[in-house]
Amino acid sequence: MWNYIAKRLLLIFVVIFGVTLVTFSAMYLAPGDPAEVIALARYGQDLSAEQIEAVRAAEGLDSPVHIQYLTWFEHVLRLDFGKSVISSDDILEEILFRLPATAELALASLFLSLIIAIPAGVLSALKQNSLLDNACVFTSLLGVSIPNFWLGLFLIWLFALKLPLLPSYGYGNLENLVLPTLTLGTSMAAVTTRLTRSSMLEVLKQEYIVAARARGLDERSILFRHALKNALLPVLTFAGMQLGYLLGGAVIVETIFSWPGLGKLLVDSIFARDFALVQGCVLFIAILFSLSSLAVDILYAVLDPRIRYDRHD
Amino acid sequence: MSLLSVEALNVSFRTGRGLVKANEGIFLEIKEGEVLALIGETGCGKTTFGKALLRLLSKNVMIKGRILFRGRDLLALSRNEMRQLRGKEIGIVLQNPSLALNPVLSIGDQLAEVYRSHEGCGKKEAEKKAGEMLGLVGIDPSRKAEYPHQFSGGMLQRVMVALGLALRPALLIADEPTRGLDLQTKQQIADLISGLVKQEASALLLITHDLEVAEQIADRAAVMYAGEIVETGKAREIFSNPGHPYTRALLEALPENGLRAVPGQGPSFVNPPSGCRFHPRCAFGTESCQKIRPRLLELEGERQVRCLLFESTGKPEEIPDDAAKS
Amino acid sequence: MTDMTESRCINMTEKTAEKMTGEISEKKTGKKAEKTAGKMIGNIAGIMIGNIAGKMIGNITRKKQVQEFRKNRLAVLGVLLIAFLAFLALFAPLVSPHDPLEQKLERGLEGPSLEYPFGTDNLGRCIFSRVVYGTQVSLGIGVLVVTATSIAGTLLGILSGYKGGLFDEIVMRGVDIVLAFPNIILALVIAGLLGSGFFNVVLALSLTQWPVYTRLVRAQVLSLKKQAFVEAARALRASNFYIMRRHILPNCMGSVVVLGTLEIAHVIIFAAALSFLGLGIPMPTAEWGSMLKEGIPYLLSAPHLTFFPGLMIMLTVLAFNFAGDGLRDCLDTGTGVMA
Amino acid sequence: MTLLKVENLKKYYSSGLFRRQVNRAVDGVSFELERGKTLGLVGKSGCGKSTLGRTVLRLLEPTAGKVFFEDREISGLRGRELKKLGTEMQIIFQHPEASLNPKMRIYDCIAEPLRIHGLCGKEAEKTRVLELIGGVALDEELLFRYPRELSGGQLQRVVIARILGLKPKFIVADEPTSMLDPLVQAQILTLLKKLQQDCGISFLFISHDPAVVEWMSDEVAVMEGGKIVEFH
Repeated sequence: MWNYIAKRLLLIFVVIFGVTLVTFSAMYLAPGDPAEVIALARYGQDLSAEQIEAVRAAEGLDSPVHIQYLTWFEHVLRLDFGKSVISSDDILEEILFRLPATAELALASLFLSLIIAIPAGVLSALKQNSLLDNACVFTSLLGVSIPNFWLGLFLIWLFALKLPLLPSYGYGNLENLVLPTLTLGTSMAAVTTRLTRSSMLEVLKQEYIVAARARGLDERSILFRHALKNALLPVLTFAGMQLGYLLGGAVIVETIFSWPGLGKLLVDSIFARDFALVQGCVLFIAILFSLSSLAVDILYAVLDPRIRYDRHD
Repeated sequence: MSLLSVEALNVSFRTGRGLVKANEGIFLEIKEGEVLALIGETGCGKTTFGKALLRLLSKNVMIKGRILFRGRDLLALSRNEMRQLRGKEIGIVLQNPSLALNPVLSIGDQLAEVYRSHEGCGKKEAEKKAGEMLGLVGIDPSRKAEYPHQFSGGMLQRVMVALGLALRPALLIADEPTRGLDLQTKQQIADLISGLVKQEASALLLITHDLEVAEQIADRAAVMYAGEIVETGKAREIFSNPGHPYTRALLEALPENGLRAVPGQGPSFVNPPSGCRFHPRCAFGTESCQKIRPRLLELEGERQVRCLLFESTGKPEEIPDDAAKS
Repeated sequence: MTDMTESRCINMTEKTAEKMTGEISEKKTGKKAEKTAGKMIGNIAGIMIGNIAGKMIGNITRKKQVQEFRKNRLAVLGVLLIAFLAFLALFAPLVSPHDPLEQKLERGLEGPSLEYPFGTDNLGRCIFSRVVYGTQVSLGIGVLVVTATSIAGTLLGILSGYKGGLFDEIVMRGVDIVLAFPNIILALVIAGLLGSGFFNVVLALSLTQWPVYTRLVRAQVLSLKKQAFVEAARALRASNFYIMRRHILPNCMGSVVVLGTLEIAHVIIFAAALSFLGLGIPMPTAEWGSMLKEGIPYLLSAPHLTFFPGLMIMLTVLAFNFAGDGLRDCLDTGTGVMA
Repeated sequence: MTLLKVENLKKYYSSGLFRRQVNRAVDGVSFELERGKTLGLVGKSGCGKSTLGRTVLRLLEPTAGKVFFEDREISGLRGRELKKLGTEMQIIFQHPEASLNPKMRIYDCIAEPLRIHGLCGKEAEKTRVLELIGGVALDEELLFRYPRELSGGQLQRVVIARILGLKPKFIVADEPTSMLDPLVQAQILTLLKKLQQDCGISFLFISHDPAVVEWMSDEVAVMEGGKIVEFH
């Protein structure tokens, strides 16, 4: 198991290296001269050539690209993501300050989606083609098709405006968490319900379920000890992946509810053309996402005995 | 009174292509402690018959007839009564062991579960019994924490036998226990099953297409073709001088008997051929064979053959010479 | 695309002719000369398009699969909805009563009426017309992105799955890197840096969505490669290119088509999301995402500004999800539920 | 005239961290095969008989040793000669269901070898295919079906018809009937024997069932642990 993890960590390093290359070069793909754009953002419209040159020197934009990259990368290795080009406060601090908000929203939404999706998926698979099943299939299809930003607006319109029960923005107490979690959680629940249902149907067709019935085991223990354990494996892996996506900040939902999470930070930094902050955010999210997918793989190996990583196959 | 007596059993499935008549008008008996081999090629309906006995077939099935087990008609039992009977009084070893075991549960747990569910004994005692059973089928009990994918085909088959015989049922149904195994493993599994069945004095219904295994361990044999029983009788006699032309063809097809081939293939179950279902491929077929559906004739030596040729002779060996065409 | 289409003809003897009447006769052109690499790529792409179209049409007319598809009522509803949307997109000028960009400030924020079926927005533009024209943009992006990514992704998937070795390693690391970002983030970064606009959105979404096909196709190719019929083809000493084209590709097409259909739905939501964040299609073009964004300030006073564009996104995505599910059932390709 | 001569053929698989564990699947095998004769190869599963079959055909590159086909060393062959070899040496697999492309109709499966090697024009192809399907006693009507609609025995016949299109001189039969029932097995084996008599094809017949190998072969080699331990 351990040399598998070592291999995976090495792989993650390669991927992160690739990610840094992509984000760094993306800056040069963007139209316009970075120094000028930064000077513009810092000193406003009427700026002189000297100011641009001063920014170029200060930000080290004059040295060749690869030198810039190496210095930046070297800093990153020392966990120094550098300073925000516009507000010049430390990027890593800014990111870590925003992380709890994103984590809160991510965990709440994931939890909500699982407590809706798993029972719904399992029940609709058990009672296939019944009214409940058709209702489940239809609503989950609807849920997958409704864009979560439109759902968010609808919930704001209903709960915040029409009958002002819940705040539509702001962060701090529990009230604020309800609408964003409802928006994110229900749309995730729709996808997870479909996955749980099809995974459950697949398992119920397997030979070992017939064999369990042939041994005279009662339906309840067949369901819980045999069917559920096999059916939930792919669902848990998927949930782990979804968590990875959410840690990247549910960008849109955070924007609608002006939720101070990583996603919103990234969008604002893009609009503000704050390249350093964009790079920092993207890099952090990529690291978070890679680590969480590694965690998901390890969890899968722990749960599913068939996957053994010590064998080099 | 026989342990199991099947009377006029009809099993058919409602499918997109019409009604698939998998078993038609089956009469079969198994006495206490007897080994009956049900022989037939792939797709002749023998697995359906095995699963029908324990009512394990899919929902789109229609079963008519009676299955008397120690006098009780299994088709009349409630779901719960049937559930208690499965595993306890009738055990089954399903066809492909690699698929019939839960991949994420250790074999020890799956075995102990049977004891906990039926005999309600505690966790510790169930595990003890599971260990014993594994030892009985030749698996080192210390491996009970391992998972199905860590065992070879032959070993998995032993686990299935352990599961089937765990509660010492009066009847064990073994569906193709030797399929896909190489010669040595096949021999070991055949000996294991017949040995254990004798030791536990339970009856065995061996469903197989493998004539050597059937000849080696069966007391009586029944041959099935296209959903019908075409011949039954004492195993030794059937193998030494077969009656029904299909049984003859099966034996002549073995390499030791010259590998003589009979053309054509098994008929469709949706609209089977008229009269005797084997007539299109039968060397002795006559016009009447195409029209009349032969019934199971009682012949000498407890032999039954479903073939018009034996109406006159009454003896299984003699085929009337005028009938032998080719 | 090269004019060569991949369809097969079986000249029939009279005796078997009547059996074939039920099936469309497909023409197979014989191919002798081996291809050069450049032409090869164009060739596979041509085949893919031909195959996708052939698959779609072939499926629709092939008896057995048609029955299954027709049985699945949701899927038929999906296909009808798609046809309706395509009609809207093609005949937008005829269908929409007003010019989507024409502003009548005095008629601003009017509710739905006979003259303005969906009412007007804050600048007095007819929302119904804008929604109809929005179909062109969304369907356009969806189809363009999926066509590009399915071809590129499938090609890479087949080559890396079949060839293996260093090429496979490089492609899979590329896939890992692209998938290291939650795909909305990468699309955001690219669209943000490249600036908004139709082709930037298509580029941004294409760059993030291709690995989905590569990973699916590569997994299938790895299992197909071990099958006896591929080894038999190698025993015939057929060229690798022939084996990939004739044996590997057709067996992946089914799942690629299903994935493609579901991905169109996915991409349409993505595109709308980008515009919603202000990084997608710029104002004043009629695009559902940006219409939603413009409607936010008037959420309470004029909810119809956000209701109708959102509804259209949902209907379009629903249509493709229905069709995708239907296709998956009748092709039973076992692609499972795509995220 | 010896059709095939194999000298000290080896096929090793190395695995493990530094390629240390070496699996000697085929460990120095030599034999000769006359034209129109059958060499049986029998052994327990895992003794390397399938690997040997594939290595002789060069579907798997041998680690060492030489294979002479009609006195021509075939390991060095490239391009055109290698392709021609494809028409002379062929293989039948154990699982008929997996031996045909599920997306191709039976007609195309049989016609494919003809098209790859350009053996006959458009018109001649149809008659050739009808001739081939007749040769394995299958109904013409099956030509328009897909492999999933046929039984194991029928599929194996299609595989045989497909190979016969190339008029091969040597066929490796890798447990062709182990998945089939007795009657169907008899049909296939008698068909193979008839083909040997009619077209003088030589077989390397692989099976774990000694009785079947005895009936099929002129000479039998018993294999164990990658080596031939006995000829009779």
